[in-house]
Amino acid sequence: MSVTIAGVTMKNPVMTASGTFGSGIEYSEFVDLNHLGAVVTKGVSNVPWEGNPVPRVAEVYGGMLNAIGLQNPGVEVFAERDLKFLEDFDTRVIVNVCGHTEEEYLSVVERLQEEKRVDMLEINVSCPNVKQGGIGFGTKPDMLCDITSKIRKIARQPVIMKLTPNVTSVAELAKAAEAGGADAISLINTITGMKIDIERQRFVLANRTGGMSGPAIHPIAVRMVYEAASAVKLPIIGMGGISNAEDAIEMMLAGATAVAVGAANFHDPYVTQKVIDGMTDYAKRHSLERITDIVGILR
Amino acid sequence: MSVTIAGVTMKNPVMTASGTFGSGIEYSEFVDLNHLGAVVTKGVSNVPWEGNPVPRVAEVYGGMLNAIGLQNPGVEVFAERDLKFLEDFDTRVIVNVCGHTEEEYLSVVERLQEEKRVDMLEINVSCPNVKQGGIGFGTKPDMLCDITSKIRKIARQPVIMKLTPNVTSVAELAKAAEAGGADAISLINTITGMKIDIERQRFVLANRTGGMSGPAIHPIAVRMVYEAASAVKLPIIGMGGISNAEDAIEMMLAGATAVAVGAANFHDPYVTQKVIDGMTDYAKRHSLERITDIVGILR
Amino acid sequence: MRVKTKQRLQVRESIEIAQGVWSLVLQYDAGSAPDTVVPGQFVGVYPRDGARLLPRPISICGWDEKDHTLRLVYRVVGGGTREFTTLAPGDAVDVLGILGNGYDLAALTGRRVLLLGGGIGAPPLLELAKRIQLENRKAGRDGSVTSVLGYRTNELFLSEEFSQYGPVVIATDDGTVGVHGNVIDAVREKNLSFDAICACGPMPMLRGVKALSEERGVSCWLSLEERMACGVGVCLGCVAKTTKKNAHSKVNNARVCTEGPVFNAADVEI
Amino acid sequence: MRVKTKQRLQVRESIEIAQGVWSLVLQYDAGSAPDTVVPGQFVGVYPRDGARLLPRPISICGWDEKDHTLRLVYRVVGGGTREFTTLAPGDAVDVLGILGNGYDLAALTGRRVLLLGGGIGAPPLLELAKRIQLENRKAGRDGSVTSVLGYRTNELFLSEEFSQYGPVVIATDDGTVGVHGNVIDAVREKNLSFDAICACGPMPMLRGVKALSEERGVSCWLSLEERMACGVGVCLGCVAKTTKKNAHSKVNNARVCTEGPVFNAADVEI
Ligand SMILES: Cc1cc2nc3c(=O)[nH]c(=O)nc-3n(C[C@H](O)[C@H](O)[C@H](O)COP(=O)(O)OP(=O)(O)OC[C@H]3O[C@@H](n4cnc5c(N)ncnc54)[C@H](O)[C@@H]3O)c2cc1C
Ligand SMILES: Cc1cc2nc3c(=O)[nH]c(=O)nc-3n(C[C@H](O)[C@H](O)[C@H](O)COP(=O)(O)OP(=O)(O)OC[C@H]3O[C@@H](n4cnc5c(N)ncnc54)[C@H](O)[C@@H]3O)c2cc1C
Ligand SMILES: Cc1cc2nc3c(=O)[nH]c(=O)nc-3n(C[C@H](O)[C@H](O)[C@H](O)COP(=O)(O)O)c2cc1C
Ligand SMILES: Cc1cc2nc3c(=O)[nH]c(=O)nc-3n(C[C@H](O)[C@H](O)[C@H](O)COP(=O)(O)O)c2cc1C
Ligand code: FES
Ligand code: FES
Repeated sequence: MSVTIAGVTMKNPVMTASGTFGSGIEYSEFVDLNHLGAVVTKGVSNVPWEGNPVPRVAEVYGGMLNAIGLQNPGVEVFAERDLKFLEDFDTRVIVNVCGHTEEEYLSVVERLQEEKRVDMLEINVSCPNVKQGGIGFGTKPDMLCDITSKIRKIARQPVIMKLTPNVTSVAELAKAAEAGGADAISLINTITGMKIDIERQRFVLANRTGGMSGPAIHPIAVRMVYEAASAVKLPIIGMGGISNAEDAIEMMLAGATAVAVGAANFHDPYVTQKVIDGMTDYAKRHSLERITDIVGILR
Repeated sequence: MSVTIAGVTMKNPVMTASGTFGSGIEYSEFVDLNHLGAVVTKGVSNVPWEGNPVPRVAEVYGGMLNAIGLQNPGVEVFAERDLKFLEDFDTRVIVNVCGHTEEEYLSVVERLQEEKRVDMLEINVSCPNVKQGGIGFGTKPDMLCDITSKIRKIARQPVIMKLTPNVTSVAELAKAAEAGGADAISLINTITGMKIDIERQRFVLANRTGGMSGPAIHPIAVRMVYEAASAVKLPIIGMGGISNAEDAIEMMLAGATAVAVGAANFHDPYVTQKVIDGMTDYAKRHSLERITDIVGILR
Repeated sequence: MRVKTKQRLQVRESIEIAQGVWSLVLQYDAGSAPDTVVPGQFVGVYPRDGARLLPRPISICGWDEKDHTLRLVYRVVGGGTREFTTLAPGDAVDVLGILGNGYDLAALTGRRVLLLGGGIGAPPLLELAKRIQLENRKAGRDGSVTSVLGYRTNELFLSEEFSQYGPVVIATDDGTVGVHGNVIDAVREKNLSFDAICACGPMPMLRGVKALSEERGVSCWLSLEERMACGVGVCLGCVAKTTKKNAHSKVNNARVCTEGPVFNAADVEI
Repeated sequence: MRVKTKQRLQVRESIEIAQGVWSLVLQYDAGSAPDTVVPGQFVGVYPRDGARLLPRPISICGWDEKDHTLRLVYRVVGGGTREFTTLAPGDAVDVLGILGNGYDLAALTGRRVLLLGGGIGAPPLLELAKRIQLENRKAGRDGSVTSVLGYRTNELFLSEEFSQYGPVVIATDDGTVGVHGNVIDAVREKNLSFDAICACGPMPMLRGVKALSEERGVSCWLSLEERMACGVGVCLGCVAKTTKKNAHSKVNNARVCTEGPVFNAADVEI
């Protein structure tokens, strides 16, 4: 079941989606982190971020909206506490990085260079919940290419650029990331949505809009992974609404080398283990030598 | 409950979404068409279209994908049979128009000028299932503006431009339609998605991708209606995942003057009537003088 | 009464009659029951789970005009049918029906009719067998029904019920019962004679049946399956390719849910 | 045994105890039951419908250590709670728990504790009343519990059960029973004396309670509510504003699901 992305080998293709698993501390009561392909940590910035006012989450049909606004304790505390916690586990650690400005992204990446526990970096240029930055980089090909190459220059770890689905052509952005020297891309981040409380006649989320995730977005995510995989040679980490092994296999057939499980953790804290088990079964049933034999075979 | 869009008054804000209600013939066994704000007919082209190979539909979590490919009998038969059928009903008739090229759009619009039963035209520049045209117009602001003004010039009926959600900024396209002289805009059309049969390892739809509709897309649709309403002064017809009165009210609070019910008809052929009844209740409960008092009050 | 409705019906019986094959009997209220049900027609059964919104097309396997009960026999293949197995007597289930065009009973009366049912294609033919016998008796004509049923294994669900209406020939994929092979192998091996064929089953079988009918020069009706959304003719999701331009579509497409699911084999390209 | 689990529990009892207010008793297996349950903690109850994926946070209203039964009392407000009303004894329901931090029993033992419950805020205080009495007896100290319960109307659900543990004062919005007004009006009108307050109810009430505690200079614990997704501290959806920088977040946010839902009133900005 092992897969290799940008030279980093993981036991299996199943990772956690950033922001839905903390740094693994809480869910380690439910699943053995040693069984996961990788733990992808919550977005971290150079200094602590407060995030958005509450309400920050809302349920929608077959999914949820979130507008956390990237609350995080900052890279210093993250490195001392969360990376330290992860030292005890035999899994890959992918650190998700956020920032308002180019400088902020670069300073986080720089700080993480000293940390041995970081196997890869995932750059969130696609968070829809931060006003000043983030999403801007993610929707403009030239800006995306530029920031990718700047990060690439200073990072010793492989760099994964995480793309937003809120664009006309995800293929174009995948190409921009590739041109900037990304080692891999991941997609999709959440799709911007809105919920209104019709009785009180106001927005459910304090932030008005939020990012939608969960099984409701899965078919859109599969399509985008397929489009991206058709456009670039980079390995792809597919996510969006994966809640069982079938969804994960679908992503891989569409072109993903690995997958990440997000909001499904909230529905079932054991889900990552179940996805791994189900994929192992599938590989047996279809007599696959390697699970990666199915990656992108539908073209 | 009446609303007026571009000078056309409807009994209530509830319409059918194009392609999900035929021309009303079939569902007239379930609902009284006289009760509907408007019947919006299936996309019609200048000549009969065959559409895509089957499978053309697939169920997805909380919704469905379709890749009908705009099969239709052509405007001649449509006018003689479908428009004739609608003559017996006291409801508004909005004809949805499709084409591969500018000329094809214009020839359908021209042919419909003679038809008294046509109250408004809805121009589908956003169908994701037709290879040669359609979607191109819908994603490029300048092309959208251009075709809008050309249709506007020859149409005596008000022209509604129907926008695609598969874009980075729906506001930009709404503005382009406004600049081209559209009388109203409608949104959203389906969101492109994909489903893969993991056991047979092939695409479920013959067309590979299909347009996603149903409650799963509702929060995305509400957000886009809100964005469009914030960008233009045009009246907006909101759709996408509406399956009850609450969903419809949400759309109006976000900025829609009227709403259309699509895939929900397949789950419940009586749904349009239920939406109308539920909205009437809401208007009473909130002591609204006119249902339109809530349009876009959340800004 | 309207012809088509979406109604909440009560479950009268739900039993597993072979591995993964269930018989479900649903009760209509006398007042809202359909006036006529033609064999070959189907209903759309709605799952309850909000993740699954489309009706599941299931053929009518039995219709009791007096009791107003509908019998469906289905195989568990995915989430919707799996959900149906949890239904218990007294539970409610939403049903869209009666849908589609069934078999042309008038054309079958007084003839030697061969019914070919492959696997889960058998259920609609059971009601057809019953009705052909009934029509023959009513008309005082001596047509006959011979049923050839194909199964994977020796779980011969419904075959005994077919034998009430005429001879039954069994074919099994694994050769455990009857002819080793498919229904067409069985027809050839048993050297059956007939004037008309009605068939329901997987597409490769239907292609073989169409070829057989052409070879023998007999009329042939096929029950087709296609992915559906609305079930009532509006979405154009479920089309079959027709040999001639279709009156409704003006192209070579007919709606399986409306013009079908039963087609004259000569009218469709399969 | 792990502290937190998602388990399928069996429904033992499900009854409507006031209009739209239900009491639900769930059975744990002896082997997988939680070791300790602190009043003020909660569980996440999962709807079954696939359209609703998030757990519904519901406070623990009763915990029977011997029988391993959990009692929840909830008001029907939306689709999830409406679905729960269809549960019948013997049905299975998925529960995430035990979640959050409860009341500080040690700090309440031997004191005159005032419990303030507004509407559907009362349920968690019932288990608290029981446990304070128990702790007082165990410790041989003579603290007391006075419960002030606010209701909309004369449907005084749970109030009799509270009276097992000490005096109960009722306030109703419509004045049909007890004090006409809210729980704070009742405290003033009855001139109650106390050393500590524990309160659960709507936000405006909690603000009033916090002010009351400051006025009287007594310690005060509040049970807060916030929209949740994970319930276990990972999503950061459910934060409350804290007066000081929080140790976990390094900003002025504490997770209601993890550091809460019970907070010392002095620690939160509400
Ligand atoms: C006219 C007609 C009559 C039928 N009669 C019977 C019958 O009597 N007994 C029986 O067991 N089956 C019958 N089928 C097939 C039956 O509809 C499918 O097995 C069933 O819909 C599967 O639903 P699911 O949720 O379990 O599977 P899933 O694969 O989870 O369903 C996903 C979607 O695909 C559709 N789908 C899946 N398989 C088929 C199929 N073979 N044909 C059409 N749609 C499909 C479902 O309706 C649903 O929309 C009939 C199909 C048609 C078109
Ligand atoms: C710690 C805690 C303890 C609670 N204890 C109880 C209790 O003992 N009894 C009781 O009746 N209610 C309690 N609530 C409120 C209860 O969680 C909601 O009433 C319930 O989630 C509503 O679900 P629904 O599907 O019926 O409503 P919907 O409005 O359809 O729910 C939609 C979404 O919003 C969430 N939501 C809605 N209302 C609330 C709310 N007030 N607080 C948090 N989330 C909400 C739901 O969980 C769901 O995710 C508690 C809430 C919290 C945070
Ligand atoms: C509560 C929440 C917080 C998230 N935080 C982050 C984040 O910090 N950085 C990031 O790149 N993506 C974040 N995401 C997006 C997810 O990593 C993932 O891309 C998205 O949710 C789609 O996957 P899913 O449908 O499986 O949840 C967050 C998602 C959720 C639901
Ligand atoms: C089967 C089907 C056919 C459709 N055909 C058309 C069409 O011909 N023209 C068009 O503009 N939109 C078409 N649509 C899009 C709908 O009108 C609507 O914009 C979309 O489905 C979102 O609404 P819903 O979620 O309520 O279905 C079609 C949708 C479906 C499901
Ligand atoms: S299923 Fe919609 S037309 Fe047949
Ligand atoms: S609900 Fe996720 S952190 Fe509290």
